[in-house]
Amino acid sequence: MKSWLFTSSLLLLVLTACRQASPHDQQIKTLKTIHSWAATAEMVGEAWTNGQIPNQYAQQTLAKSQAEIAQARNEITDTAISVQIQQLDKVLAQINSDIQQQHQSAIAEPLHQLTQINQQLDALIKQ
Amino acid sequence: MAGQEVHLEQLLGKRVTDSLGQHVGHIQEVRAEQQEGEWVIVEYLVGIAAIVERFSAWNLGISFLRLLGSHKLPTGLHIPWQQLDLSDPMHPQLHCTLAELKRMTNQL
Amino acid sequence: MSKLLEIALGIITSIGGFLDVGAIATAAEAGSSFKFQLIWAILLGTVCVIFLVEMSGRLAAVSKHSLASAMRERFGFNFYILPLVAEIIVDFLILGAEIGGVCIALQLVTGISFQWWALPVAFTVWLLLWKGNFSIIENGVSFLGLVTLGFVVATFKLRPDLPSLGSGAIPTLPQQDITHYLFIAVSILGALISPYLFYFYSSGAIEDKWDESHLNINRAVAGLGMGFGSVVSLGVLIVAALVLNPRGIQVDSYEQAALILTQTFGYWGFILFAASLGIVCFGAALEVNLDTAYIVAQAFGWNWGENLHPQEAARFSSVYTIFVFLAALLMVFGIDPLQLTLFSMALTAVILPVVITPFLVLMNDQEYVGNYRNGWISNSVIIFTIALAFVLAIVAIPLEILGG
Amino acid sequence: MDLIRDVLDNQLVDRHHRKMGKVDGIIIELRDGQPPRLTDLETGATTLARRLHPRLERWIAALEQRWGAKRSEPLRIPWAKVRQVGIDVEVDLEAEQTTALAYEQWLRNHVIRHIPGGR
Repeated sequence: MKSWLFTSSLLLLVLTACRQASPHDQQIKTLKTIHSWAATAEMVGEAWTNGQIPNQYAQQTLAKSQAEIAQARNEITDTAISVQIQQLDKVLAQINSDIQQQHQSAIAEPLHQLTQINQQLDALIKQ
Repeated sequence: MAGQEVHLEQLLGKRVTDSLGQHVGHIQEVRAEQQEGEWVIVEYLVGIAAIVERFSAWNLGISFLRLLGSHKLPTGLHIPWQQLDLSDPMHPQLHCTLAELKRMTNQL
Repeated sequence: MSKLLEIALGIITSIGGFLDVGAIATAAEAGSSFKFQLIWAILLGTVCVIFLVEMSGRLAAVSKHSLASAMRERFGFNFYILPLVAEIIVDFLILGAEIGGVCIALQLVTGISFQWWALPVAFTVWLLLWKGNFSIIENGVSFLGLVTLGFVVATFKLRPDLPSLGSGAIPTLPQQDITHYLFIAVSILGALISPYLFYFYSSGAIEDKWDESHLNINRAVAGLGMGFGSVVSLGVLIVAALVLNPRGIQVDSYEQAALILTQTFGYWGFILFAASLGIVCFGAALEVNLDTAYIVAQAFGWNWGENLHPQEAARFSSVYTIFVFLAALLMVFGIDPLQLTLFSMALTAVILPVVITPFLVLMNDQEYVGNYRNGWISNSVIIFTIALAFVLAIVAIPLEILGG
Repeated sequence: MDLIRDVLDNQLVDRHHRKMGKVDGIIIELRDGQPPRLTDLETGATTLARRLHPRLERWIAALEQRWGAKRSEPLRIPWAKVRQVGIDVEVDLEAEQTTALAYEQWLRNHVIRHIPGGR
């Protein structure tokens, strides 16, 4: 029993050690999370424009995206990227308020900006 | 000892020692028979083989052992009721030695 | 009832039994994060589950004893207490997750936060169990479950690239995110090979008074029913891979998964997703709750049965009454349903060895299954699944701690 | 007959095949010069708890004395009442008349009947 415990704790230790990801990997992981939520917001924006989803859901999901991105932003150390993500946050807030006010036409512009930011994020991840 | 009441379920898994204090095995099964209109205990089964028997998984157990390349099959020990002293149910003890028991019951 | 009808009903039911919050969540997560690379896990899980479900049905049909009772009688209570306690804990978390799935579906449609729905949903589950009988639970809800075929239709409409689908059937490791990949693989297998299904299915066979003449039905239902369920799971994975993965969306929350059908079906796609999630999870919540009452009652030899009036099986009906409201509290406290789902699926993988190993003994026991003992193929599948389960259990614990 | 395999922990049913718990314990009587005799079967939560841990038995007993049907002593069934031992153990009794169902009856009368639809 004791030896079993020993072996498994050793295994656990090794696995934890393996997962000590480099700062670069950690950064990529965070960027992926941000990108994932930004892309979600983009898809929500598009679907809302096409009348494919209810208003309430669109607003809730955008708010959730903002919250998740804000949380991930704290882990970003690179200032250039940090500035970009602030920009992203503004765009999301704009989209959310457009949806709240049912501005079908006004949403196209921030949505276009969001698409561009997403492309930049994608490029950053794939670097 | 006469008239003493014992909880059989408490015996399950108890370690049996022989008259010299040597380890015999753990009780895994108890066999009863009907004699003159009442049910009485005839023997206690001890050891790994007794577990296999308890799960009535003999066929499976045997084929598994063959697979592992074993030709000698474990039989486990059958202890006749006369040979087991249960006056202290927490520490069942043989009235004889392990060697005597094996000779007596012609096992192994 | 004609045999054909019985088979058809059984198949539909087992699609419902196969699909639950875990199957949908893990498939969506797998597809969005790793494209087709985890298809093999669904296929492997399906084969194992078909064999094990067939066995639990056969055991019940021949011996007239459910899996839980048989385990307790053969292995003794001191052993059975292990799988019993483990299963109650896992059932508790899964039931919370299933209730969460229904609540999320309602939140998607109404916009009212899922936490508010938890108690009303729990009450509805309880009311159906309290008032209904086994065939209502079994057939009524599962017919509604046919809406999940929408995922299969979407798959065809999206025209996936067949060779790359095929390559997903062979296990390979990704270049990055290996821990996350393994965590999802373990969760998929945990979601598909779920012990509650075996306990529930064998108890159900007894509720339906199966005997030897039902063995063919049992085989058809296990094979085709689980097979169809698996096709729907694959559909979820493929659609998520085709719709979400190219955009870089990884499903970390149900809100994201809700988008997977809008591209194909528009507004109705959104509704279809919510309906599928809600119905599947509601059906599974009924089953998991009932399952817990089954295994507790069978552990102690109490009178049990969904076809009995609550007062004929007072302790049995008390168990499901208390259990469902306790599990709903998980949602009331606002635990994230998707994270809870993934966690409980991985935990299921940990308890699998102790649940599956007894199959090997029981399914070869002359006294229980008589002439219908396992052949070498079935025994090999059990041994393989036990080995797989051990590996999963060992892998799952560190992954769980590291959070995948 | 293998007592651990065929009797202990098996389903206990009454003469109408109504489930009345499981065999939690078997009591034997030691005799001088004669094989031990099977005297009773036992069914009850305290007997079961004792097998897991002696402390658990005390807890269960204390719990049972305080709440519900207030019965903590297990039911003993003389071996003479045992009709048949198959996968189930059938005894020549009327389940409802014994204390084996004390908690079932208590729940039925005090809780289940008071919930709408439970009657």
